[in-house]
Amino acid sequence: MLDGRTTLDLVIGFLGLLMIFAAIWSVLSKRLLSSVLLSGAVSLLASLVFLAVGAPDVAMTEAAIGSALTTMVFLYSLSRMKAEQDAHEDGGAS
Amino acid sequence: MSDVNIVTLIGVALLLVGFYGALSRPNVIKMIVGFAIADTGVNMIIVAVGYLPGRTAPILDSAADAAGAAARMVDPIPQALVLTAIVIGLAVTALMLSFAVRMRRSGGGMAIDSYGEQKW
Amino acid sequence: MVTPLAIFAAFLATGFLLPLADKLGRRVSATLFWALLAGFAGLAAYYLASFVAAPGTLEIYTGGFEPPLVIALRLGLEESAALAAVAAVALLAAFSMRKALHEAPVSGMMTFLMLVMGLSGLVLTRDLFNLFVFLEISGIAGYALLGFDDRRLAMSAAFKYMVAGGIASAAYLVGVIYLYRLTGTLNLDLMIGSAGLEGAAGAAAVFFVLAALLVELKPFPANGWAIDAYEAANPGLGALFSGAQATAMLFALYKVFPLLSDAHLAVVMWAGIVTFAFSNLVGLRQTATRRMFGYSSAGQVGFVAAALAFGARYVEGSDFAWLVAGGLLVNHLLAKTGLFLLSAAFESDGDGSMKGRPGTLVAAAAGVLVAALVGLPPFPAFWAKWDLVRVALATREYAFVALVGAGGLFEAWYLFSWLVRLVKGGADETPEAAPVPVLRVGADGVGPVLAALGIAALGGLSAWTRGFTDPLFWAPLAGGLLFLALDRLPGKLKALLATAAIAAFGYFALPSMSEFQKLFALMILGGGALHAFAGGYLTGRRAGHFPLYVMTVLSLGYALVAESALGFFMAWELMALGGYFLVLQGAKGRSASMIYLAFSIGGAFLMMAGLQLGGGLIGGAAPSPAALALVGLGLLAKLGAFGLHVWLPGAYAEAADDFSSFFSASLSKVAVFALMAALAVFGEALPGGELAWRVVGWVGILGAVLGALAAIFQEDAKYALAFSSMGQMGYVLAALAMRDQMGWTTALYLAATHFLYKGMMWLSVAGASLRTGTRTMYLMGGLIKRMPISFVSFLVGIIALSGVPPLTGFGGKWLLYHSLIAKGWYFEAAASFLASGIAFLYLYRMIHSIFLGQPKDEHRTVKEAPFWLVLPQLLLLVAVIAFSVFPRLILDPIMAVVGARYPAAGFAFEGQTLVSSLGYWNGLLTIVVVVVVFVLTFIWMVMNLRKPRLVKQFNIVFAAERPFRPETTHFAFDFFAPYRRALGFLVRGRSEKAWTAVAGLATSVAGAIRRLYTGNGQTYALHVVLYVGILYLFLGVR
Amino acid sequence: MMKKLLLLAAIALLAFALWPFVRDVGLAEPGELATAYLERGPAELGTANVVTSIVVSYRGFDTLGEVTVLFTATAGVGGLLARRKSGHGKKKAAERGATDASEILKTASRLLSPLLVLFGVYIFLHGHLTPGGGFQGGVVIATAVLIGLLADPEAGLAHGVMHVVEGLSGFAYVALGAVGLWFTGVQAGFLDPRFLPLGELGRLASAGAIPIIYSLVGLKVGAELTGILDAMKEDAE
Repeated sequence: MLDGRTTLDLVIGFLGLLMIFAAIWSVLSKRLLSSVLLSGAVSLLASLVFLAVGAPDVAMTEAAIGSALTTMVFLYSLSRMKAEQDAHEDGGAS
Repeated sequence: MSDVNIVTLIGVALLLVGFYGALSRPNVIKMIVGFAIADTGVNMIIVAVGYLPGRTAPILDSAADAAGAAARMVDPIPQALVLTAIVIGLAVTALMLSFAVRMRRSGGGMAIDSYGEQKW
Repeated sequence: MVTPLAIFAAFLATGFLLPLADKLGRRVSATLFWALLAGFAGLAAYYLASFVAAPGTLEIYTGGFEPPLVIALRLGLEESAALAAVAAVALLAAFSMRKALHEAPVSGMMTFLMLVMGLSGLVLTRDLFNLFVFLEISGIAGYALLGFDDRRLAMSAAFKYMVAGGIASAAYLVGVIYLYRLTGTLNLDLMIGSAGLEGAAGAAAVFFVLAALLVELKPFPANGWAIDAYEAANPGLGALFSGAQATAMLFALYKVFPLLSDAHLAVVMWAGIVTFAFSNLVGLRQTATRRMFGYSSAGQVGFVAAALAFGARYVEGSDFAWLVAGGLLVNHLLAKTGLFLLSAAFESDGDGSMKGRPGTLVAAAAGVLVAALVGLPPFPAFWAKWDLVRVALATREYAFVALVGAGGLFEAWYLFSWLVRLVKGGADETPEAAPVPVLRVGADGVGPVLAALGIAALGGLSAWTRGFTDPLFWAPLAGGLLFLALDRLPGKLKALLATAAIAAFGYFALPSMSEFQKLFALMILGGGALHAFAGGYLTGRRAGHFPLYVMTVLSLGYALVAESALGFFMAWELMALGGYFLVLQGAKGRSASMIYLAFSIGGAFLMMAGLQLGGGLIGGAAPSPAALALVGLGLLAKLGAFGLHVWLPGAYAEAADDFSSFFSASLSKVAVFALMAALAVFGEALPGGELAWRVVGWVGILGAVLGALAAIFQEDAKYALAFSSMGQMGYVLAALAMRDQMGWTTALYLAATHFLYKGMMWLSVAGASLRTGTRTMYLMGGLIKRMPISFVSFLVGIIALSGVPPLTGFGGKWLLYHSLIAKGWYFEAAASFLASGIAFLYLYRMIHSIFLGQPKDEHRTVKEAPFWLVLPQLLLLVAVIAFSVFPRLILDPIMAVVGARYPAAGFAFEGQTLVSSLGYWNGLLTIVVVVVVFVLTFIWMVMNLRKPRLVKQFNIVFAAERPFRPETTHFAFDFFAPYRRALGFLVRGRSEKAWTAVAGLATSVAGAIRRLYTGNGQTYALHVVLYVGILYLFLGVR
Repeated sequence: MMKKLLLLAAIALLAFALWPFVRDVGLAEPGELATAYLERGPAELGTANVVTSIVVSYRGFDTLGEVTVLFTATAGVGGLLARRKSGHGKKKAAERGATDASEILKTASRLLSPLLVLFGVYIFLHGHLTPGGGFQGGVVIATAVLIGLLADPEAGLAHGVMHVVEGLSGFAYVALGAVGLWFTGVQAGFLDPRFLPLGELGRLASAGAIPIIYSLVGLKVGAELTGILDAMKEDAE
């Protein structure tokens, strides 16, 4: 049962379950920040799966772009949104 | 079940969860997060097409082992395609977020349905 | 042959360097931008020219190897045509957006260039994943361009657009990767026909790619996001989306067709045609212009996709795709771009409020663009629709044809309403409202005029390639253009020129006419020339009247001599279009013209379907009752038969006085001609057989009775005459329905005489209303002294109409009753007798109110009608008298024509006497008897008069009336009040209510469907996903 | 409630549409196109990393398109968000009560940024030998810059330099493609890297112009992503 082929499936299956769980949690969570971070986690796990599948190029790209940059862009826009909100509350310049 | 591609399953699941998230939560950022997850799901499906257990990455160590390379390696084409897909996904997400910020700045709320003045 | 890769190299190099160039100065980057666009357009034109000269395809491989290893591009005739279209629209749009582009940061211009490059990539690439990349480039460039507009509207619209685009690209990616997995390649040409496509997975993979392309084509109901984008976008951008992007998307869809199974093609076909019909239906309720154009664009693009899929399913060879889908696409492309640019030039921000009215040239261009978009002749969409309906009927896709018709009708309604708002300004019915100032738009007007010229040229080209080279075919258009050029001349000169032009057309057309055609040519072309001359009765220029009038008359003339069904139908629709614009020019012509347009277009579509079913008007088509029924319905609508007459009173009355006369006297006769010709071609069997013809007979008789009854209660002279015409045509229809020698002789005789006397009555009323300045009868009165000739002509007219012995009417009544009784239609005979009686009532009322009685103070110094009106009346008068004295003058040609059709001789001439089985009639004898009796009684009266006292017009004491002021003595207001109380319920306008209910139903359904577009981006995304899922169910993949 | 129902129906329909793929398409040997790439890639182009050979030369047109996508997105994001330069003035970070970057972040960023940039350059220089290439290298450089931004938000980026780098590398990329077109004389070898010697497989200076092209892509992607981050950050805290 544990020849090379199925262990890979097991690993990928486990990572897959983790990813789906993180995705569902991210979708259902109330707080914005946690859903953004969880989507980053999904990308990170995805890059691990890509590594397991034998696609190192894709793994690097997914890790760098998917989890790092996308999350950063999300966080920046979240902060911009809050800044707009404050600007609106205190009758800001905009 | 032996022949079912586990990676495709994960990809499809992520795609469905991503779309569910994008279409159920009214918050604009939540929608974009949903789409980001869906994009990851699609990328997963693309790579899944080239998945074959027991095969190595399509990179040669030296000129010598180029001989039997095709038999030992994974299909490189989906990987090449997914590279482009990931970067395009980022570009689309970044543009969507900047639209979300501008919408927020123009006075709308966080929820999508506060931008419904264009109707019928 | 410059490699098309040069396009991409040039675009990218310039795009990447633009920010640096901008550092040097906005002028530098702007010139770079325009140079590149112009170069691209030049290159596209060069490709098109070289491929037209030497057809073939050029395969280009990137990367130095051969497919499937590398990405391949292809450049052929179709690709270069699409490129030329994209380049043309890009130039026009950029020109319209030039201010916005120059003020925005340089990234605006960069994004514009990338959008154009993305679209050209979509057209050229043969690799499916490369298609995805270009899809994304053009998509993102489109979203970014939308974002350069600071308004919140644009931001949320762009966001909704991106959401839908995101779903489409996800679907596309899934489809492409599985296509690769199943067929082993990404190159489209190698993928075609590969075994991998058969199974469920193959069909699903193709479906996902197809669904993505369909979503990008904005199908109904999943196009809420697209409509918002059109509304929010700068019109130049709107033109880019609806013109260039739609072309590239449609071309990409067309490229993928070989992969599609018939089930896929069916999905595309029905998705497209449903989009066309329902988008236009919802468009009915739109007042915001750009949102309306959005619906129209979505509909038109759906229509082209449906035509493409239809061609792929039913027609071999690609020429169908070229002629029909290509024609429709080019038509939509140019017309929609022109309309968007017009909206940019004339509207503040697209909510329908106009900044000003266009001048005549731009107004003409707007008219051309709207008429082209709706598919009226002679523009490309008209020919394309004709072929599409022919093949659709041949393959028994009746629902498809119905949707095509419905969509076209809805679109015509709201587009023409917009055109009227544009041309006549926002003012509603009140002509007195301050005339909206003419807005000099200068450079902004160039785009629409260019688009109009282009579309007219292409329309002419497609007509020429269909073999219409005979000059008579081009006469109406040439005449219209000639008089448009001469529009600056004074009205009277143009009247003479128009008379000459129509006479010339008659001179050339007459030799090739048969007896039957000659008879109608006399009525139509003769009437046309007469009323052209009468057109000079007004002072001043009468801008816009003569080009339309000449075009209408000449197209009627061509309708008589048309060889093929297509030629006849083209002339028929051109005449309807001309008529619409002429009625629109009337003072209160807005709503009347819209109703007339709706009935004309609806009737014309029925007729087109009938003609197609019957396989062509002339050319020995096999007799088919269904074809006759459809063509018949279309003709009844034009004839104003009872039930379909709702448009008639308004159209006849609200047009300019001289055109009203032509409309009623001559134009309605072409419907009689067409009905007779149709019977000759399609045989006489109607689906219901004899009973159906009896019903048609009753429709005619009912029209006569109720028409006359309605005429009694009219206060407006022109409405009275309009209802009277409807009544008289009812008789003609009943006579036609008899389908025997006696019936048809009556029909032709009644038609000919109606042309004569109704022309006189209309022109004399025109003279009277010109002099008195009003059309309301009770405000006129006592004009007999001031306008004697008009009185005489009106008198002769009513004697001829009523059937009183000496004049032609008597012969008409004689023929009618003889044929009715011989046919055995006794109730019809009784009803028509009643109708004649009622007719006499309104005739007396009209002559009494207008000419007899006491004139008002202000009409004391009224002069006789101008010479331009009097001469035609005198000519008609002479004709009526001539035909009364020598009936054989008119009856011989008629009986010759009818004899050819129905040899059994119910009527026959013995010398001057017409003998039938029931009796005889001698016109000359009747005249002699009447004159002798009149003279004798006159002499007797003179002898017995002892001292005749001349009673002054105002000495009403003699008639034992107490005189108050003159106006009060002239009893004319609500003349037949007692009859109204007795018979008023019959004419409470049930047909009007019925048809307004139908229109109300359409608008309420449109309102209900409109609720679908809630404005919430998430709901739109849900619609897209649901739409893709439901389409998948239709595919039936297990 | 109705919306929830419709949503579940839509997701179910989508799942039903995707089901044939999961059910029918199992695992399979790489097709004959894949084996063609695996055999001819190293031979004809001298690249060890076959994916890079596909991405840069065989399907180089895709990559060119992809770079354009990023370029357009940057222009779009810049146009949308950076417009606020002339906006209500840039408040100093302190006034907006933003927490100042912690000491650790400052020193770490001073240490890490250069290393990261070096690592990024290494990645896209060795694109044809080891996994990774232009995109990954560019992103690593962007993260290096990101860390710098996080540490000291006020350090205005040299916009001019970034634009020049982006513009020139893009232009050079297209120029190299065009050179491939005319130089090799092959029918239309746009983006064909073989105008430089292929060298020996596995060495740095091998695989013709692929390393140069991929480096240019790396520079361009790095500049663009930095541009996006900078535009996003613009006047955030």
